Amino acid sequence: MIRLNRTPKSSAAIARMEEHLGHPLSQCYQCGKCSAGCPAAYTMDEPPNRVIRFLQLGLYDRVLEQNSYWVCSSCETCTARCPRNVEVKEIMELLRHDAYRRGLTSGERAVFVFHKTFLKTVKWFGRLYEPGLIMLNNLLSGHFFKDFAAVPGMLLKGKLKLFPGRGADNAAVRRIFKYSREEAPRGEV
Amino acid sequence: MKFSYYPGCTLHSTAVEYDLSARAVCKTLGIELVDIPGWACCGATSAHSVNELLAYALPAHTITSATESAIAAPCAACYNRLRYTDVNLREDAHLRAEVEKALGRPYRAGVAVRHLLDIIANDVPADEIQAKLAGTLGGVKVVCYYGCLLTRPRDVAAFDDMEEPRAMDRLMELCGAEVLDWPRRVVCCGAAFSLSRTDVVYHMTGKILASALKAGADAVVVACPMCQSNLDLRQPAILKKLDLEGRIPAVYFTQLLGLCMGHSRNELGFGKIMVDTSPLIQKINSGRAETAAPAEG
Amino acid sequence: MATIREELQAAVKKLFDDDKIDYFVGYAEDYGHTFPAILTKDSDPSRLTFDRKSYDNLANFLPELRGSRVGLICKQCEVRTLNVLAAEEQVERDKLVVVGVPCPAMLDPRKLTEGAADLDSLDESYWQEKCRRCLERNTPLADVFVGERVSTPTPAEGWPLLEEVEKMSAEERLAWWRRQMSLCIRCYACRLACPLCYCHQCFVEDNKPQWIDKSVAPENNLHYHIIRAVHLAGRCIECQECSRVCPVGIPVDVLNNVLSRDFAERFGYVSGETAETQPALTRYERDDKEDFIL
Amino acid sequence: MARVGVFICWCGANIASTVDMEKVTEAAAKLPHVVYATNYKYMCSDPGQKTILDAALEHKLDGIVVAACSPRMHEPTFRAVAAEAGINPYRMQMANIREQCSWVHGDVDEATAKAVDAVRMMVARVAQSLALEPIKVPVTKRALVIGGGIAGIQAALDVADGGVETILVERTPSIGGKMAGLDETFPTLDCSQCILTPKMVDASRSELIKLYTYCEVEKVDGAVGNFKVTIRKKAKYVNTELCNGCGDCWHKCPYKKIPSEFDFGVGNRTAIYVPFPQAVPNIPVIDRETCVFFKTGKCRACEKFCLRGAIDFEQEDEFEEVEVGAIIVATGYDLLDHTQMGEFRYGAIPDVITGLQFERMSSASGPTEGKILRPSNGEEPKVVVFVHCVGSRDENYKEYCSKICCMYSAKHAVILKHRIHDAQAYLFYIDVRAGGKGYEEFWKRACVEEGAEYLRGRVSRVYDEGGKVIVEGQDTLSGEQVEVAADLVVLATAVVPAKGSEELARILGISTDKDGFFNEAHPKLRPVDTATGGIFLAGCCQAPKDIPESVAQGSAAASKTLGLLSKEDITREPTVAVVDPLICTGCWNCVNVCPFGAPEKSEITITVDGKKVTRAVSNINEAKCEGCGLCVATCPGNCIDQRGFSDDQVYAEIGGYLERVRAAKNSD
Amino acid sequence: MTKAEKQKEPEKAPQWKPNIVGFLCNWCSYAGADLAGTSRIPYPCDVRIIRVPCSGRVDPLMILRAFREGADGVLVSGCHPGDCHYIEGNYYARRKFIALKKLLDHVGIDPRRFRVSWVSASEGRKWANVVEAVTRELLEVGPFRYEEDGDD
Repeated sequence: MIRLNRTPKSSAAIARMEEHLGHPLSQCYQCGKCSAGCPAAYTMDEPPNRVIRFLQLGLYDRVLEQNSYWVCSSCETCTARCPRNVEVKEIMELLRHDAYRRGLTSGERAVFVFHKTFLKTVKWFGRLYEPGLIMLNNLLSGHFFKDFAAVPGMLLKGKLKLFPGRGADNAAVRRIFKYSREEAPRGEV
Repeated sequence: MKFSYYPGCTLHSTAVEYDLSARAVCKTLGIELVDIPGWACCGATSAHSVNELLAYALPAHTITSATESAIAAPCAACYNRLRYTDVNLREDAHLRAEVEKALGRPYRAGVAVRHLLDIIANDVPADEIQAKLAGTLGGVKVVCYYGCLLTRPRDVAAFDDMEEPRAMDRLMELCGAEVLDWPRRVVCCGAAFSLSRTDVVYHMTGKILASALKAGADAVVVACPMCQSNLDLRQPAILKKLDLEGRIPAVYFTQLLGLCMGHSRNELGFGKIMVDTSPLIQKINSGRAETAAPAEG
Repeated sequence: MATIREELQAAVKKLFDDDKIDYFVGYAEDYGHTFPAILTKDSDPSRLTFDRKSYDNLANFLPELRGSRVGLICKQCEVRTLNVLAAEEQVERDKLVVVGVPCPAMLDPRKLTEGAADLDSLDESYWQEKCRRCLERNTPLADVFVGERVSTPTPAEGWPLLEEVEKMSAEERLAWWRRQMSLCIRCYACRLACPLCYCHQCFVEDNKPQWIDKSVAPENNLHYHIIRAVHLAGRCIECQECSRVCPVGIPVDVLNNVLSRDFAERFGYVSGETAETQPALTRYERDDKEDFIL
Repeated sequence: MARVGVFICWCGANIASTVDMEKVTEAAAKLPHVVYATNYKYMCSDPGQKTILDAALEHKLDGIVVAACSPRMHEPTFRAVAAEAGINPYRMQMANIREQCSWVHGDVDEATAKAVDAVRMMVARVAQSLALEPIKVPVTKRALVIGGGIAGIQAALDVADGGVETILVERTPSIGGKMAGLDETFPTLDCSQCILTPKMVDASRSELIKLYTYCEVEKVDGAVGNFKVTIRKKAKYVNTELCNGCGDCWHKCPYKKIPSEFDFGVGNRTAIYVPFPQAVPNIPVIDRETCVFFKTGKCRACEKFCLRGAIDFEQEDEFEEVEVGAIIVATGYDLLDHTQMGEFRYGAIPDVITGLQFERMSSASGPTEGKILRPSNGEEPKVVVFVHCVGSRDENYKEYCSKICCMYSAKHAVILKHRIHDAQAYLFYIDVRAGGKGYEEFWKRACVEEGAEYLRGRVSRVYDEGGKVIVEGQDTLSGEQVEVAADLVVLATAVVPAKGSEELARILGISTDKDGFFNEAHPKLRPVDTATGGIFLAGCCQAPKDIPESVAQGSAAASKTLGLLSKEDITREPTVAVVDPLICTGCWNCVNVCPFGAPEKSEITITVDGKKVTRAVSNINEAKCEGCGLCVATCPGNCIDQRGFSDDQVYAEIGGYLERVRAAKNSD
Repeated sequence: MTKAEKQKEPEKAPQWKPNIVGFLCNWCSYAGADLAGTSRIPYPCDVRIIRVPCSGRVDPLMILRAFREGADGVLVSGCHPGDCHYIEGNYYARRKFIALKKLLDHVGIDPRRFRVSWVSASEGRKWANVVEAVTRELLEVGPFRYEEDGDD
């Protein structure tokens, strides 16, 4: 039972989200087209339109507890097809940003860890270093040998480099990371 | 034509054949590619997933570092991130100020971000491409897979139709392939979960592979290294899980284009594709022979 | 019976004396028979009587006397007839003085033997069939009531002859009716005796076109009787005068009873129940039940 | 003997490939009455028609049978040919040997035999067919509009605009109807009274419009072109000639607490009153039911204070008979009474109101001067729940969609936000049906810009607790039960036909649907007509409608009316019933069954046995008879016949066919 | 049996076909029968159609006349209840036919000889089915004769 009170949108998080999106969540009229085309909906706790519905009703925390936004693949099918131009993918990303900041994995620790690892490698090397990413990811996620079956073949075909490439403007990249995490109002990694 | 070239991280590692073939084709077509000094990762897919500012600042760094007035990006994910960044920074002064603080220098607005497919299909006249072709694809059957990020969303990546893009189809037809119609040209392969939720990749990529096999294609033509890696690297495991027979190589459109322009397979990095491409090559060759024979007789 | 006779004569005299009526329709006795009589102010009321041979449905005379003030002896049969005639605007109730009588049940002339002494004491086996089903013997509509009220026995159920015919197979029924109809001489006594056959011109006399052939072939006769039954559907009040007067003894009323019973079961319809009861075929319900329409 | 020509059409191969043309022609030629028979490839073509014309002249035909396609296809064509040949069109009959023969039967012998029979039947029919002339009825050039709401006003204005005198009957003391009580109107939010009152004034000023307010239609006789209408002019107890509408009377009336009908009980009125300040005419009436003088014989305050002496307690209802050629019915709607619904506590909670009550509150000229207040304590509500589909789309009450509620509820939510900025509206809906110009956009505005919270689902129950109205419902989109503690609940109750419309339907002889709305003649192609000629519909009396639709239908009905009244007389098919008065017994079976009221009770005086007798007999009003023949088949005395479908014709057809069968049977 | 008789036999017994009179209302059933034609839906050819304005126009006299003239069956068809062009003619007709049907059944005339159907203008298929059913039943019932021994 949801008790609706006078200001259902009192949640600051939702107000911030709406400001960020540039449109109120009530813009969504629940046609469900986003969910209909979502390739990842099958593995979501609630499909995208339901996520938005809960947000419309002010149930921000409940949404954060669900895995939907973590398994969103950001393919933008939803946003592209939305008849009311609701920024569905954007909503998912904003939820991820918040969850990431709060350290909420909602049962999707592997995804959480992957993002962390990915950004670490980028931060260190300025570019993505895939073997490093795979190893580090496996280390952090506890699946030590996952995907290593493919590695010998890839090495043979010259697809994996044993050492990270050079050439990126590392100083600039570190500056970006530092600023995004520590100072920017929209950052907070 | 001169472009700043932004290969992105993958073209320097898992998608090296894309890099090779892209450079070869551009050279033949007289498109000059200039490397961007100090380019960095665009942040896809994690940066935009978890940190908004990072997601804009990383591509902004690369755009600002470009020396030419336009950037050619062969990777759909990079292309998408770069365009997103450019569109949003131009529209949102506040965001731009934030990003510039992170960059420590002014953002260089006005650089056009283009995908390589867009450039080749839309900037180079068809008859010019035709003039450079030394052979055909011999009627080999292909499906063109654009993936999710190449054409979406409408107002960001606006070079082709969002639901039914045709740029790659046109190029492949020009090369003499039989381009098959199929329903999954813009469906996501799940690249973001390549390492974290492999089961999701199996599910999504599996649908694409099954559909391509059902259509009767000899190859899936792609324009994104992420897609290629999912379709190629994980194909044996996925098809085994789906209990499907056969193999279908995922090749870059630049590789097939290069092949017709007379570049060698080695030059184009065909050997670097995990799924065996020799049956495809064989079909192309026998197709060429068949079409050539009656003309001679 | 003697008392009712005197009361009746006195009442009629008073009605004429008070100038309430122009005509009085009742029964008179002559040569040991009882027959209908229409009296005027100048007639001698001493021949008026009412007994168990007062068979005729006197309402039969009402359409003829339309426009005049009429006094009328009413048994239950006439009461229902009056209601039907009123609904069809063939009588004007305010010009009618209903003289009620306690009906002792009419005797069936076919069951009477010559010279039966005491008519008053004859039991049920001598009654007309309709009287066994009588619902109320004391003229509910009466303006004037003569004689002493009688109790009404519990009405009998069922239609003995109809049920007997229905027990036959279809072929047997057709043969039975054909036999009956082969007797019909088209004298139209049934029509004449029927108080509800008041048309100026009967359909059977309509020769433009001649829907029903005039010759007395059994099928022509059957068609005449079927259509007559249709015209009486939901109107016939089961006085059985048609059968009583039939010179060749055809139980004409059976056809009417088929519909009376069916309409009661199907539509809950009782003809002549009130003066407002519209004829059954001039109304309908949206969900009238039937089981033969494709 | 008639002189009939039979013309058999091949219809190319359509008929000729299955029906043996020569055999049919040969058989036709042998039939009695037939003096000429021929066949031709396309009888409907110009040369085909010429064949008929030439033969008609050459053989002096007085009847024609065309054996061809269905009469539903070409009857008008061949009737015209007959007329051109100097033969009465009603002595032309078509034998249908295409749709009902060649196209459905494959065997040539069988199809040919059937075609011959069809020709036999039609020849027999033609021989019995009388020459008929179309019926002409003169037209009274005056219209009646029943109901003075927006639909009726629009219809009256448009008819008057066409130069035709119009009588506008309204049963309340003022025209204006429901629209006069509305606040702003969707989707443009223009003020209802601002757009309506000029029209009301126009109607009252028009020289061609006669306003009959506080009047009701009592009786309607006659038929299309010539209705006789009896109007009951209810006693106003005010001399309308003397009254100048100064208002002294109602200000002095001591009895001030009568719930106002116009305000749906939100406000009060006096016993002598005008329903609202902008009333047209601005003349008060005394409500006999609530006036103290009529109850106790004492008071007469109004009379004392009326300087013009206009109060007249002696007035009685008067009746006036008017003649009109057409009638427009625009009697509007009422709202379903929600106090019969248990889930809303049978109306026991004062803060549960209807949409129309909300309108009166929010109307600037209403009893609260535009303030939205809680009826229970007069405070501003901060949380307001609007409930869609109350009694609509509900098989326990009304199955249909009331159509206007989605939009007016959205409008209410917007108005609420405009009047009380910090108020929150919740709307329980099932679908939002916003199918009008600018409607979807307006709805989007309500929920996106004005912050109305839409909850998809029905309210299960409402109860009062601690000074709030608790609304229990379901949000089916989230799958969650929801509960709102509201200050005010506004019910969008079902739109139902105005009280008394069933009685009016009886008076007019028009039909209603299962919900009591008047039936249109055809749901798509004749949405403004009724099945009864000369009676048209406008507005909500036919089905729930919003203002633009009501106005459109009002104008449409006016145009139909003007079209009808522009003629000097009306031509009707002559295939009507006829009574033989000499044998009619006046049993009125025909009167009872006729759906159109065509048989009328009348009298004739004839001489029987040398005496003059006056008899009650039926007489068919040809202007009303639609030619169904129901009375003909119902009359037990065969006193009624139908022209063009006479007993003789049907008898001849039966005989024409079965004569052959009988002959065949007898030869066995 | 002589040889001549044997040869004559097949000729003398052509398959018997019922004679059916159909009264069709102009607005629904007649139009429905037309639709069966335009849709080319074949059906038995034994019904001869008489067009009447409404099923309410059909008098029981007409039905009995048809039987008297030698019809083996009579079919009346009108609009579905509620769809009558004349609003309610078919409702009255239904009551009339209920009465007639009851009487015909009672006097032993096979109920299959008198049929009523509701066929709308859009039911070409249904019209064909109705004719099919009525014809099939009458083939079972056989020719109609009142006469016991052929006298008239």
